[in-house]
Amino acid sequence: MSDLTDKVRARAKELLESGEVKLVIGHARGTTPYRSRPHFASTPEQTADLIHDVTCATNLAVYVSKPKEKVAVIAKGCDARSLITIINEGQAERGNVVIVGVPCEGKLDEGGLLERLGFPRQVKAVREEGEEVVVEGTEGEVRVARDEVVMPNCTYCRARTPAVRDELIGDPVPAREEADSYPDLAELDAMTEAERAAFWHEQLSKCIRCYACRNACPSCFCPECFVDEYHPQWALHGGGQFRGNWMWNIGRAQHLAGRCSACGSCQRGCPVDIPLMLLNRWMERATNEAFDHLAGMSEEQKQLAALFRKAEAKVEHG
Amino acid sequence: MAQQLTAETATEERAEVAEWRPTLLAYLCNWCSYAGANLAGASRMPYDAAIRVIRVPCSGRVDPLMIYKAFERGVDGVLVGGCHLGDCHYSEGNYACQGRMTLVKALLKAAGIEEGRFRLEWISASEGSIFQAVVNEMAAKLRELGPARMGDG
Amino acid sequence: MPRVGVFVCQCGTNIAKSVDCAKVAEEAAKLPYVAHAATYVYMCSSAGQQMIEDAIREHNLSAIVVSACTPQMHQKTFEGCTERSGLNRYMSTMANIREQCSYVHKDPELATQKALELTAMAAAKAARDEPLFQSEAPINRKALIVGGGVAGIQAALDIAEAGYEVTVVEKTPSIGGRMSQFDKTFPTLDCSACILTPKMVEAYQNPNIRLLTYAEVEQVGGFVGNFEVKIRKHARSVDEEKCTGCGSCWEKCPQKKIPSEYDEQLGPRTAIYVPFPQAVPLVPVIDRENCLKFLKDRCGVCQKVCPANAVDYTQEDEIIEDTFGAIVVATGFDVWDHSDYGEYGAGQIPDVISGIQFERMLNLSGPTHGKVLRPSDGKEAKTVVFVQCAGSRDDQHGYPYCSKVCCMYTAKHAILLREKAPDAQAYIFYIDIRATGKGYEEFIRDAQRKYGAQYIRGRVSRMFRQGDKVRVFGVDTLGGGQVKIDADLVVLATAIEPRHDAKALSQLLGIGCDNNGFFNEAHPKLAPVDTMSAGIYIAGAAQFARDIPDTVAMASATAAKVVGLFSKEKLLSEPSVANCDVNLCSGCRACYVTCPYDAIEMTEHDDRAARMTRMVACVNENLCHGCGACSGACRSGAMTLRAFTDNQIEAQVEALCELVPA
Amino acid sequence: MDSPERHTQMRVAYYPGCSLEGTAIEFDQSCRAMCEALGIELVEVPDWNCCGASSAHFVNHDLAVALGARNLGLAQRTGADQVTAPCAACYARLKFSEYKLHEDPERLGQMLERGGVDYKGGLRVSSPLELLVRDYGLEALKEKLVQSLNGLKVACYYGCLLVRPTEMPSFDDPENPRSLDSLMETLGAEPVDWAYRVECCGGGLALGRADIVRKLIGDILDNAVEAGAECFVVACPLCQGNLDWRQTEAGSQRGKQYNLPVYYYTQLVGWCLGLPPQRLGIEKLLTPATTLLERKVSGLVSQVSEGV
Amino acid sequence: MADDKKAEKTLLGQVLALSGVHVENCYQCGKCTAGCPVAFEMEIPPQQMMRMVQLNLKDRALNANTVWVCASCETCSARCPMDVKVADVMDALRRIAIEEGVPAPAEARTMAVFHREFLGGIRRWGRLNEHELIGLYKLHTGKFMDDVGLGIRLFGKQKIRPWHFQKVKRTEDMARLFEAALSGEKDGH
Repeated sequence: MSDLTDKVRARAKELLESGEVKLVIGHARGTTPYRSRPHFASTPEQTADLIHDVTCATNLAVYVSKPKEKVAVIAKGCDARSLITIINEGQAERGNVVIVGVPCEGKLDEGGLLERLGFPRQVKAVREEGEEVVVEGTEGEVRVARDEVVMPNCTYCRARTPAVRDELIGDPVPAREEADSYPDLAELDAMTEAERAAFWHEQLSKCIRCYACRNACPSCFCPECFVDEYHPQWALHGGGQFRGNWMWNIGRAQHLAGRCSACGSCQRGCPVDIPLMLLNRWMERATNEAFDHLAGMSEEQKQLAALFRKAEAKVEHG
Repeated sequence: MAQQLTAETATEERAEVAEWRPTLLAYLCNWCSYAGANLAGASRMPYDAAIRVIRVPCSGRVDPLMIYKAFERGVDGVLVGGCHLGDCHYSEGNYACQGRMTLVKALLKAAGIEEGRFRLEWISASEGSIFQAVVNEMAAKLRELGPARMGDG
Repeated sequence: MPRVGVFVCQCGTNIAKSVDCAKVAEEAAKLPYVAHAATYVYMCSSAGQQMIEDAIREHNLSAIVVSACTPQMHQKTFEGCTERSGLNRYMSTMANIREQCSYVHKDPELATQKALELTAMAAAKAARDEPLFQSEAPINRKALIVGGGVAGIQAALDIAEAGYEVTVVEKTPSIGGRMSQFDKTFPTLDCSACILTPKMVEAYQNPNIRLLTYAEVEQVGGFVGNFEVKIRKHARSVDEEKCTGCGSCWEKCPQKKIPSEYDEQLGPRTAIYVPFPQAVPLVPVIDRENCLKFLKDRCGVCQKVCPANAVDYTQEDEIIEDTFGAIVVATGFDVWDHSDYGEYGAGQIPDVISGIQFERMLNLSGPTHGKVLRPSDGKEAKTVVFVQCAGSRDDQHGYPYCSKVCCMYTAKHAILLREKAPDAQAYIFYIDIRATGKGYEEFIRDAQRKYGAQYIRGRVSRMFRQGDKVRVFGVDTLGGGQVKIDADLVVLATAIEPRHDAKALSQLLGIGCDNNGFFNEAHPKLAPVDTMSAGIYIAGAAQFARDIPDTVAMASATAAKVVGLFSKEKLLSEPSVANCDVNLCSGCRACYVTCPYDAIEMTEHDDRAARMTRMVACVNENLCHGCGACSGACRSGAMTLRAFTDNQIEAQVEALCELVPA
Repeated sequence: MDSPERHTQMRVAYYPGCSLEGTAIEFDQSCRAMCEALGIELVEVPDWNCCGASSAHFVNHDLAVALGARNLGLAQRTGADQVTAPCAACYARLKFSEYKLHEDPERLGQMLERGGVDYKGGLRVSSPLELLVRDYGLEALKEKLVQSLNGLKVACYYGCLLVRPTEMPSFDDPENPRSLDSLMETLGAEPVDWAYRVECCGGGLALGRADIVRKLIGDILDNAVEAGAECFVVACPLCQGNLDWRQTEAGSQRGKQYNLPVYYYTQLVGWCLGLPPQRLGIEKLLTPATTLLERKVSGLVSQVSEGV
Repeated sequence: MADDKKAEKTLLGQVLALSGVHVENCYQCGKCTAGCPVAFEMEIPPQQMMRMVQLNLKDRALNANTVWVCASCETCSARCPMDVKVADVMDALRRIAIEEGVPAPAEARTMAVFHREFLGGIRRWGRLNEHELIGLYKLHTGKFMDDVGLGIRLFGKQKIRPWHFQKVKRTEDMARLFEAALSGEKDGH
């Protein structure tokens, strides 16, 4: 067991025992050694199943919905960004959420790992050692540089230590310098407009409208999504039609502008591998440039729409 | 002579009919841009017939989905018109619009929709000639760009 | 299922000349939900309206579309048709096929196709129309008047006369405004003070009128019937209750050389002062920027000599908060500053003065006691050149407009000059004479015939100091030659311009300014004293250059508007307001942070389905102005704007695209 | 204030123009001498041609642009970022070319290409007066002066072309210019307050309509004399020529004898910098000009440099 | 457009095409005339010239000495309240007069000769040789005795130096430049 897991368990236990919180939301080991699942501990005993390691990719903020009583969330940087965003948007009261920050140097991209190793069923354990991820298999150990097997969004993370937190377990890690230069968008930037249009035509044509992206996203909490409405019918319902898919994904990117924490859950959840983070990161860059706004990076943060106001407007158009 | 001129102009316009004609959808605020369009009309300032106007009370009413929807349905260009900053009938609806449209512009760019297909313009009730110029410029640009594609055309 | 009627107006030939109206009606009849379509030569005529009403009954229509002119012209007319036919008034939509179609597209084919598409879009919207209802709000029957010049005074008197309370906020220490600066008025040559002062006193004594002088409006919130206003009453340093206006203080004040604003810098005033002897209220103020007590903590003479013990150096600004039902804006005008007009001496020649300065000079109680003297050396001026259109009708250095009053006051000046100095000669350079009021043309002729004013048609090109004279280079375009006059005094008929702070006030009040900076009226012809904001009216030169009779007439017009408003029992609000569907609301507050009117509150909603209480947005319909910024910000589709719903707008896009080959 | 070191590095393309090779040779001499003394390096535009004043624009605006643009192109090749033209007419014409090219680059660019002119725009056109007042700075100049004009009453005559046409950006106010006055004050002179500072002297009419010129300069001379001026200072060879050469004629027409020397400002600056009068061409002025200057400085040496 | 072509034939249209100035903006205030230093010599003062252009009275406008007397001092343009560039209009009118062969009025001929010889000199040499200009001017106007005294004084001061003849290195460049400019403007409109 890793050091961090021990600390998380100990702190969770403390929080529940003291009665400070009624629930701790964290991770537990999943069905295989390279997977984790969310874990909800409401008794001190249940904290024994908590883990925290390189496999804990899920954004736990998605499980926080208008809690009536105090909950603690074992929060990575992106989880914390999402928590602050939804608190700002009335989905939880700040006083009801204890952000137990954990540092994060990137979480495992299972798909990428499996593809790379080629022996999925034989994995016995996965652990971090320094800058490497060590995979123990039946046929011995494989060591890979962490950056090669973590989710792409982790390689440009600006919140490896939660910016807003009530406490921190473990030592802070500095943000990636790459975050502000958006290396992930370089390819899209280099394309002509026609190439970009063709690129998205190819990508979005794959969408089967399973809404796994929406389900994984902490910022998607509308009682009814615009895409499901009939009057008006903003987008054609059902998959298979490019236009409806386009409307859905573009509409979603619009709605996430200034609200996305770059956790990558949507892309990770996508069964047909649409690079959804490209749209979200593109919009993050736009809001950062135009409004100096990055979702969930500070406690005092206002909603993006509040920054459109006359009193806040920096540059006057026309 | 006036009639002669009319006939000539009409022939010129007709010549365009045979060609592909862009559709330009405009969301105009009731107090400034829509009134500016009315002034252009009342002053008989001819402009490109590609434009179709949907009147909204304020440019702040424009939901980005209304723009994406138009492109999704095959409209070739979208114009959003509001009052000049500081002159909004509702004090600052146009600021809300400006902020939102900043995002729309960024996202349309990401999606590969050419810059000339979307414009946000502040046109006052007295700027009929500016309305005329904007419509003509934009329609000309759309003719140059051809039909809008979202990668499938 | 909705049954929409489509009525295509030919507008005589205005529409029909390029739009095939019969074809539009014929095609429109095939559109979804359209149950009936017809065309007629004038839909707005009583026969046309009757036709619509009959059709509504005959075809059992649920909503109508009138394809005609702009809704800004006739929306209300056709709402009358639906209402009279027993439908909800707002089940009426207009498609603008005149201003935005037939007037601008001459090709019949293109125009007809566009007219059909616009009609189809309107029909799609109309099919989704829902009955709308106005809500009621109480009226606070007190009026606020900003500006205490003749316009403000007249409006105040008229409103007070009708029995309502009025508060007048005046920036300077006294009411009276520009008119109090004038010596005489044209064309009757009445003494300005003699006709204004009684009105000032009347306003002062009227129990319904509260005068707040030396005060400014600082904040305006709320809406018609309920404007919440914050007024800053500057510290006067003199107790208004105690002061008797005896004058001991200003007579003894040692600071005697401060240029008087009232005398347009031509004469001095003291640091504790009343702007002019007939000031109302006759209570001095201390100009703290020039008072030795405040500058150096010395002197204190005024306090020592005051028999009423009214001088109070510790007085502070007072903030007055009150609620008003209506606001009249009567802030008047400024005079164009000729100091950046290089060819007229750039303000550096002392003997080149503005018309309003000359006005002060003519006044017996003015800085020269009614004598026309050269500011440079105090000698009497014999040759006086008047230059009209200084800053007016000048795209390059001034304003494009004609300032309207200069022809008349220049003639008045020429007449008064002769009366003061019978051997003086007036030369008036003019471009055109605009004398379009009662007795005005005759007045100009008097100036020429009886008072010997020499009118020279032409503009002055340049003037400069030449010895102790001002050399003026002009032209006589009628006589055909250049004219050179060595003048003792040059009087520029400087343009009337908006108050320098008009823009700021317009933003405070939420009313716009025109290109020149004057306040915008709601309609240049039909609503000249209304503004785009309900319950706010404009009077006098704040709207555009006006002479006194026009100003007074406008002031009374605003009073009639205010009294009309106050005579209503309740205020009916705009029916097109925002509305939140709580079932769809996520409580994210995007609307709440967007609303410019703070009309959205977050309230608890008992969500039975989810078995919980959650916060949702709720619109205060009295505060909502119907801009729809909230619904533009709403992601979940909960917030929408009545008459401009997402559903209606999306349907219009759909309808358009159905008809356009993609 | 800029440091003097920076001024020593100033390098400017220099466009003398035809007059300065001919009847205004002393303007050329004094300007070069002045700049040398101030450490401003002038690089003469190689193979320059006539700017076209005062005829080209009279009959064809494109020709006026082309003549100017050829010079600007050649000036740009010297590597300098600005070109300075002492003659006010040349200055106005070169500025006009640059301005028009900026306004209508496409059509005029094509025209220039056909005409074999290679100029893409972007060069700053200045007058040495502008160079002195704005770039070099009067404070810096003051430090270099060795003698003062000691209250010489001078009428600063700007004429037309230094400040007009007004649609082009100007370094001075078109109706009430101050630059020459400030410069003269710096030199210790007393500029008189007079009216005709921007009135026209007749300029290009000198040869064709001397009768008009005599009338115009008569008015100018009268006004200056009335204001108490002892001399003129000018920035334009046309103004200088008209005022200086036709002074006697204008005087005899009015039964007067004026006797007001008409200096180029470069000559007066040069004088105060202590340059020998021959290098400044002061003896080339028709109205005797040396005596007045000598009288003004006699017995008074370098007060300015020791002062401030 | 059709109406453009019609407009171009009018004097107003010609002036607009050549100068870009909208003379119809003139409302006859006369400020140009008031400040014109040479108006006293003009048969038709500047503001009336603007009126002639508005009314398309070409003969009257071009047969007056006005355009030849204009000193191009730009005072009128600088001060016009309506941004009518009067001096540019004068330039345009002069050009129309030359192109359409309207002879300059007798007493204005000297100025016409002056401009012709001035430009001729530049075209030949690229630079102006004042002594050549003076010589040719006198030859063509017959005014041999004018300013002889002045000439001698200037010679004495070595301001006129007949031995100093200036020209650009490649005079053929100038011909090409003239050619392009004079044909270019026509193409442009």
